[in-house]
Amino acid sequence: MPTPLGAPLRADFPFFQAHPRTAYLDTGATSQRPETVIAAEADFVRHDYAAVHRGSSMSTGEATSVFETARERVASFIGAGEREIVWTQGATDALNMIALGIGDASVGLGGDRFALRAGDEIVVTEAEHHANLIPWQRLAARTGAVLKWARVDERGLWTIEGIREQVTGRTRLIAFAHVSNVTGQIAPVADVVAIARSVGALTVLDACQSVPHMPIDVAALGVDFAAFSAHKMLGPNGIGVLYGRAELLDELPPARTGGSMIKVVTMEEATFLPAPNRFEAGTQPVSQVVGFSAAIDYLERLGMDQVAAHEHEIGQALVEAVVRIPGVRLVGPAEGEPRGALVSVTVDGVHAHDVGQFLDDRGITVRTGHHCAQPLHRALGTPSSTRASAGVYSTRDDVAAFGAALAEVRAFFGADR
Amino acid sequence: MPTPLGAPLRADFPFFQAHPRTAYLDTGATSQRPETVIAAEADFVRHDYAAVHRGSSMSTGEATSVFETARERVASFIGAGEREIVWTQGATDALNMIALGIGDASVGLGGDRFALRAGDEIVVTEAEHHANLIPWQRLAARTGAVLKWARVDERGLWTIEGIREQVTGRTRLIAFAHVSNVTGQIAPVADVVAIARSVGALTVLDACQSVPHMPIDVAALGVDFAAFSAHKMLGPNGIGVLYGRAELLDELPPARTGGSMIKVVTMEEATFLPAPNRFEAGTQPVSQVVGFSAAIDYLERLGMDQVAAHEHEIGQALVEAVVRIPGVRLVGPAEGEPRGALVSVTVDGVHAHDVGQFLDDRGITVRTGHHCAQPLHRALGTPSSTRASAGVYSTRDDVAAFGAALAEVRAFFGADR
Amino acid sequence: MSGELEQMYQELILDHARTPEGKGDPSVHPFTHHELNPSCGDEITVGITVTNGAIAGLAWEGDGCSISMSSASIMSGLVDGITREEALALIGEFREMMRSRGSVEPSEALGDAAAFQNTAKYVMRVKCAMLAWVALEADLKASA
Amino acid sequence: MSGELEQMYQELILDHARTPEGKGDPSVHPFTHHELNPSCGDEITVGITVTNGAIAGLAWEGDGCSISMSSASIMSGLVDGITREEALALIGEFREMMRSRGSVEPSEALGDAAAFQNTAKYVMRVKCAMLAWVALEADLKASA
Ligand SMILES: Cc1ncc(COP(=O)(O)O)c(C=O)c1O
Ligand SMILES: Cc1ncc(COP(=O)(O)O)c(C=O)c1O
Repeated sequence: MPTPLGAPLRADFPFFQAHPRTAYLDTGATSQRPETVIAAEADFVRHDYAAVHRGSSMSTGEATSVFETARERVASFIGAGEREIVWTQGATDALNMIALGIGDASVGLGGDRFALRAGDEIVVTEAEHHANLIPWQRLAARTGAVLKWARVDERGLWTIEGIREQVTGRTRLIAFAHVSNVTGQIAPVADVVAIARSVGALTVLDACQSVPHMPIDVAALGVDFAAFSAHKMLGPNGIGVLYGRAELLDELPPARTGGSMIKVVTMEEATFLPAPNRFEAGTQPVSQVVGFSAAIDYLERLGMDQVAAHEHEIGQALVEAVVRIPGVRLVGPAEGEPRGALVSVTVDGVHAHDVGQFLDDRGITVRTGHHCAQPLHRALGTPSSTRASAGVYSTRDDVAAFGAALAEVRAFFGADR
Repeated sequence: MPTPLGAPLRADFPFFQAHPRTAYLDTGATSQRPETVIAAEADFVRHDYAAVHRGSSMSTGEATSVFETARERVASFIGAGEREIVWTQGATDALNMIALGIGDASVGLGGDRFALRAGDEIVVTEAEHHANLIPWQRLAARTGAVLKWARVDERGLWTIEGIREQVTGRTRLIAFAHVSNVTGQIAPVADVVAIARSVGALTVLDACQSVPHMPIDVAALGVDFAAFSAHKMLGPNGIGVLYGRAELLDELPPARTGGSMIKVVTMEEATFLPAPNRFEAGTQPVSQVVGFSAAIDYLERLGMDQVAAHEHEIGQALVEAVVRIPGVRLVGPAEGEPRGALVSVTVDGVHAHDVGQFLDDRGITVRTGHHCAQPLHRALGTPSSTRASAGVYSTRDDVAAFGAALAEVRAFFGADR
Repeated sequence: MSGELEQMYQELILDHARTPEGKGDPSVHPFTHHELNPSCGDEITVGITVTNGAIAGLAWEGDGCSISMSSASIMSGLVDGITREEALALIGEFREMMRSRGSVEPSEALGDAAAFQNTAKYVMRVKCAMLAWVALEADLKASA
Repeated sequence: MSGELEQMYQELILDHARTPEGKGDPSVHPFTHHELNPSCGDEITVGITVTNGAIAGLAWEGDGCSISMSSASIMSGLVDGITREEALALIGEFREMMRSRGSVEPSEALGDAAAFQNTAKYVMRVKCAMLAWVALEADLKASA
């Protein structure tokens, strides 16, 4: 029998025990964690803690095997090979690692196949999170490459035609989010990959808002790189994943260098291990990896198909809850169209911060601001919006409370006068 | 009354409850954590978890103030200003952040004062940890700068004269460890800073093995940058500190870009916040910061003077325990000379890994290998050594167990035949 | 509706937000400063004229939440005609109140700005309330 | 002294470490491969000659711990004269035993290499024991 999601899961989450009346609709920013995740991490530190990958002692050995077992878990969770999973500080760190690595390749520090030349092109969308935009701006500035982008319409949506118009024979890389953290738009990954392949460009998938919420098979998607963070998928802070196809990762120069990622070091130069270790310089966040592994266990017990089904339902309910409120404007796909489990709105005459404060007072946690997507908001014609985003523990009651409170906002601030 | 260190502290550490007979002499790699640190982190996640620095909700506000309060704590712990403390993944990440930032400055991405030109010089020592060596090698390769180094003698020691010989009018930066993680040598920081200042070079202090073990005042030391990791000072993994003088940090280009570190972002370009936030791209490891803050509390309750006194005693005891064992060679400063609370040795006729295995079997956790210092070991004429390193919870019993077991190693492996 | 929210969004504040005072073209004044709250995008430009050491004219324009806009409006009324030193002192008092998490009682001098005492309890909103004041402070420093 | 350590460092292993077999100049053979364990710096070069599909000659040189050196020594004796296929199968069996954390019983064919069954319990030492075998495997593949 499928596990029923939503309310029955709350008992697993200390946050909901401590805050039983909170409607937590901010999972898109960061998720709450089940006790199994918190305890796995704490217990590991209490009993089995030792540095990983250095030295020969038994306890170090145990820690190392925990670390590598977790890597296998994450790999199989997203359909990757074990060597294709690099631990990073988070998605931002992972995306930077790709961009900085290509930058290094471009100045002759290894990985020639990645080298960009002046006039080469990088294509993104106008909807990207800053983490999937600024690293490419900087890479372009470093190399003389040109950054181009598919524009969004007044609802914040880009199209595959918009991408196709930007791509030329000089395009070397296309970076885009699988699911937008503001509009909830789901990217046509296969189409983007096909366009990229037709010109020999690499693809980078910002999977922050997809891997936590739906079954993902990176090999089937066909992207070259992907990035996501554990803290958005019931796991700890400070740990994320860079996925890359093995043959690419083995050649990409490591931007961060130091201990545990080297083969031979002389004062003059250093040679690096193959992937994934070449990207894992310094002492690794091993307890966070343990927590992350417990989070994957939790999600796999639920079943990602169940998770996707539940969140689809909540996502549509969120849209229904807002579309008929006067003075509230929906961002992103229209009612009934596919979207991630989140909804962003603007409220006529009320600033998003005031909306957020009002909802907060009602025990509804949402996120307000530009959600690290200033260019998108500029295109939407507003500096900020209010976003409600769901997770496995979200319920129709949360949605109802959100809708009811949102309906009162304009009256409270006198915007309906 | 001063807190007595060593054995009485063990009750605070779950690791020692779980492993009462283990002589843990690997704090130089990573320390064990008191229950207060583990619980602070777990409880924060259970009850108060929310993303930091984004949005306006109450719970986010609480998390943000926890985060900034921890920053103040760490700042005052090392005599820095609050704005001079940047959270990083760890010391390796911090050192890379400096080197990558200078690299960006050198290609015109901001912070012109840091720009290196071909022929400019970077000076390090032959004893550096790979984390304080490879980033400078890569920076030199990126910019055409020249990497130079002070050599070590057959005991692994470098001298201030060795530094002086390398420094010229073209020297732009000197990077060195405060305390060597292999030899235990304590650097003459004031002298290096004086030399650097005389030629207008920046100083970068790898403080991984000093901040956890002695009172440090970065302003008094006069270095421009410093780096250290929480996991070596009773705190969590995945969190460390980049210290930099405020006026420098405000100008150094941020190598890692993304959310929460920006002022204004357009599709064409981005402007960045002042320090420290400009270096803190993406969701920050807030629960680790909470744990780190608890670790600082713990150390401050002990008193860093007490810590230094205790560890001085253990350090000297470690030397005494090994110097008279036949066939065991001491690395680093001679008996009676100042050193950090660690000792590295080589054992004639027995490979370090075998030494480590033998000690491990006796319940003594040490570290064997090159300790991320291959060039140093090459200079010592051995690929690897065995290191015992102490912390606040280390005792004379640990030292005695280590000495007794070490004395039997050669007989066990038949190296004395 | 909890009382807390109504204490924060007092009618006084909402009224000022809806019909702000002092709005105008700051660039007609010799000293102008632009201030941005990067976390929410709120921005303000405050322009002043200083004559004989006193604020002889002020105009601001901006875009933001009701807290930042009403704070600019209330500030405009308070500082009109007072000396540089008085204005700087007032900014100091306002900042102290805002940083106190609501524990510092507002002085008489703060007048209607006392209404922001409750905002001070909300860490994330302190910057909103401070925005105009920080801009004015920069103008005053530039005018010295 | 616990029995575990003595099971790992059996006399057989320590003897081979002290007086290794098969040591010599690998470069006299047509196929050579260098293997390094970066975590400890142990290294080995194994050279072989293959005649009529069988290992007709082998020599290795290296520097490392007693596990890696004795493993190279024992391996040299086992593979002398056997066919490429037999050698690859043997390497496969050895790897399987080493990866099993000691749970897979060694087959007859592994001969004295069975002594490393206890080493398999120590994750960090598995690479030491495998070093020479991995180098030989690379040689065999190159010789195909
Ligand atoms: C002297 C020194 N520098 C740098 C490092 C790297 O620190 P981390 O691995 O925490 O980044 C270490 C510890 O491994 C060290 O001892
Ligand atoms: C679409 C998207 N990309 C990137 C990020 C950055 O992730 P992190 O802050 O965990 O590095 C986020 C989350 O903030 C996101 O939603």
